[in-house]
Amino acid sequence: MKKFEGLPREIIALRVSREIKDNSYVNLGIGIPTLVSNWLEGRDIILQSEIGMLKTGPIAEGEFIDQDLINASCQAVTEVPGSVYFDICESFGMIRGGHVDITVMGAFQVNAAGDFASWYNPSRGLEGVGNVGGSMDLAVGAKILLIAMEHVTNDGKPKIVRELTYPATAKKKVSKIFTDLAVIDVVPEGLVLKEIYPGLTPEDIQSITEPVLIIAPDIKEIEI
Amino acid sequence: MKKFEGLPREIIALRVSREIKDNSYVNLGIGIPTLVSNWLEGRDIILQSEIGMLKTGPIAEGEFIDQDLINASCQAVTEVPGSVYFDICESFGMIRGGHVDITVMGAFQVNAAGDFASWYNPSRGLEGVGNVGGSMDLAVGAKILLIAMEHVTNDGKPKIVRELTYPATAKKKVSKIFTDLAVIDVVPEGLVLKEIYPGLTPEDIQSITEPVLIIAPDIKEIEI
Amino acid sequence: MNKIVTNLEEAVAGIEDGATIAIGGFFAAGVPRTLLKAIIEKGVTDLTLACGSGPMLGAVNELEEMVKNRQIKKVIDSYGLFRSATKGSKHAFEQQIRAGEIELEIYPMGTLAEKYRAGGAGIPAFFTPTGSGSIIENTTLTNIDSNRKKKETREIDGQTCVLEYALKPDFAFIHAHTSDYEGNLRYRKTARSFNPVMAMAARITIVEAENIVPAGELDPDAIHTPGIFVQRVIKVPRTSFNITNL
Amino acid sequence: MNKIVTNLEEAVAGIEDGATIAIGGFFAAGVPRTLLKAIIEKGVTDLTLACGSGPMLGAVNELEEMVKNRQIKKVIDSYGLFRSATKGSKHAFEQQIRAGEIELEIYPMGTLAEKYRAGGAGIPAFFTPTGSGSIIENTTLTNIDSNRKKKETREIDGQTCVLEYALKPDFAFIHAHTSDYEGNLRYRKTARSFNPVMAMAARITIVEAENIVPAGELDPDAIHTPGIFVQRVIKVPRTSFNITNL
Repeated sequence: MKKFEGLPREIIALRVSREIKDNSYVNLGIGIPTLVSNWLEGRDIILQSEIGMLKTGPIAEGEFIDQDLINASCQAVTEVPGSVYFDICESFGMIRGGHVDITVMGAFQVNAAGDFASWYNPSRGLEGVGNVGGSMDLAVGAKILLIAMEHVTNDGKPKIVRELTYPATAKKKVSKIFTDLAVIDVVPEGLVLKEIYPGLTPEDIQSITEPVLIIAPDIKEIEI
Repeated sequence: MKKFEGLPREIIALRVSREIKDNSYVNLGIGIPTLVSNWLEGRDIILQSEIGMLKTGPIAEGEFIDQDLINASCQAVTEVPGSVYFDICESFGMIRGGHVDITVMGAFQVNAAGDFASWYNPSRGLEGVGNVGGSMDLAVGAKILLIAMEHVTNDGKPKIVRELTYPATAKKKVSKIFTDLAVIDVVPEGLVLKEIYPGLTPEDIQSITEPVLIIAPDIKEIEI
Repeated sequence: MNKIVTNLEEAVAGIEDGATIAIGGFFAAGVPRTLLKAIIEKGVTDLTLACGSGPMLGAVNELEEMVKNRQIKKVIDSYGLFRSATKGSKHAFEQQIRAGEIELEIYPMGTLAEKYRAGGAGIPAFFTPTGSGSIIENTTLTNIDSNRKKKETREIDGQTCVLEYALKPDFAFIHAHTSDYEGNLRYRKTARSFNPVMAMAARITIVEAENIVPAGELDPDAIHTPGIFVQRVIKVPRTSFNITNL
Repeated sequence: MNKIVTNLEEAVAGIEDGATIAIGGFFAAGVPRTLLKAIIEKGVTDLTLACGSGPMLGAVNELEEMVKNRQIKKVIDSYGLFRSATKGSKHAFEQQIRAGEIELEIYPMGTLAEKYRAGGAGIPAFFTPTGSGSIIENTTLTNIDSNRKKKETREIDGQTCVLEYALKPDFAFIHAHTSDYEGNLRYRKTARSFNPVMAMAARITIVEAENIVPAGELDPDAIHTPGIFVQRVIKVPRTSFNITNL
């Protein structure tokens, strides 16, 4: 398979940030999703962290590190005016109860039905006894679930697949996929290719994507 | 049936207060149980009120009345050092979760199995659609459930009965019954008459009690 | 994220005939009286008032107004009737219930609290031991016979448990002591009760707050309802009332 | 009602081989490290550590000590393994898991939080949609094959839900910022996480608090864990640690 150069991770995150409307409560997963926060400064968007915090501020450094203030990835973060702390049950009440407007997660694999796999890499062994963390709660409770990931694996294999070969996080939940090469809507009819990396053709994207893509009539270059 | 003079309600409450050990968390129901609080001053006992308060202080009067501070019977009460407020879910978590050490409730009827009826008087009609309030939660979660009531109804009928004719609040939950005339233990073998009002005989108590009473070998006068 | 609205019409906008509205508070404490007045003014009907422990007995003037206007189709509560049977039987509210013109559906208080929490927290159903051995384990308790449904029970660890389902009102009316601009709420003393759990359960949560402050004014470690559960906030005066109406 | 104990032996008295101990905190924040040291000192074995989100990865020195002493029979967690597979595979903890010498039982984080809450609040079981469509809906996730049990599922409102049961540990180790003499607790910032729900769930809740104050010093409207859930409190120094061990 051909290997294409695409957006760096930070720019995938920028594209995702454009998808988030002001006045939204947003949960950002580990990986590329975490980088989205860099593009939200000045926006009227409140980040929820499953450890038990609303309005998580930027990463803390140096003397501003407080050992009682971390995010769900165990990074030191900061407080801003309007931040709120709460316990884990309240936090997952928000998440599972559908109170978070937009959830952004990474994935190993996504299929055309909107199923995705994100929590367990079979190469680790242990028969699926892995770090589920909050991923399944976030997925099941998501009103809008955006996936941000590389389009293919490190060795060039499609991550947008016909059938998941990694264990699923949840089924029929993904709304939209943002990769380094494309933006794809997940709709009842399948996957709609909406935006592509400048210089690539729909055929290029199809060549590294297992399910047959529906080409949007208004397909355009990824807007940065 | 013969009508006996017995303890006034305040003194039933005093006798109940003797049953409560220091270092206990206690919930007091409406009626005679509420009067128990008058006898707990200076004791190391913390009252839980299902509205969402621990360490409920005495009834408030005059200028000390605060419209944001009532107990579960809608009486103005006071705060003391160490009082805590919480929401209704936490409150019933305590109650149903078995965290309250002693629960004192009134009753219309109790039987020898420890079943009791307290929440609905059939004379009100409405086919049992009545004020359950927190009674069933308090009963089911009680570690030790004490019943404080008159021994007979206003018209002299037994309230300690063979079969409940009022709808049950809960079954097999009552530990001990305190009346104006007697103190009775509820044990697997039945009802054990432990204490009687001065001047009365076990036969007197039996004459106004439907189930056959077991007479405690160490039966004595009610200790005030 | 400013959630403050400046007039009562805006606060209760979008509430239509047939809506289910959760009413915060416990008897006289923490009841959203101003929002109740707004809904009386608005005049919508066929309402289901999802209560917890008799807030309408505390807000008895508003109850009487709504009963007179025939705005109420149904009340869900644990303690919906006046304590005194004599007082109750003379009252228009109980008379409409006895006539089957208002449905009254009763749950144990802790079960009702848990139903709202389940609704807010995305738990579709739960088993509770409360009510085992009582009529509650057999049927929904309502004065409208045709709405009595059989309950499912199951023995868990030797205890009979009743299966109960989540309750998700369309709206919640909440009384708070203080809100910031972003809808983070503090309640005062026992006026808290059902307010936080109803704020969590409803699709649209409308708050009347005695005080409004900028974001950052409240201690972030001492907020009772995080703003994510709140859609609209209106400032109301602190008004005094009689706490014993039961 | 004074719940303060003055030495660590007294704090962990009565914990025997085979006990299940809930460990508060989330990765590095809010972990009861001093109580963990006390249990290492005590030397009891066959312990089940009921965690929420990797507190032992945060308290990695204590984890290593317990693994070396072979005190751990089982860990319940949502995120029990080091994030890095490479780091994990070299670590004695994961090696004991791979050898079947330590059982690791995994739940989604929200389900685990809810299991503790159910244990504390007297809810024997609940249905949750979390994990539907995943392996979780079929089986308990554990490395000890013979302990994999089939899960019960049910369709509620068009959603497949998994039946989960309450979790009630024998003991809970809790890290609080401040306790009063009667065990009313305040936590600080994100060090709260699993601490309140575990305090509620355990039969005996043991708290290490950085500060101890007389009853009445804490704002009664701003207490996170009411003292009714707490049996013992010990004062510990605030010690600094590295927050990134994953």
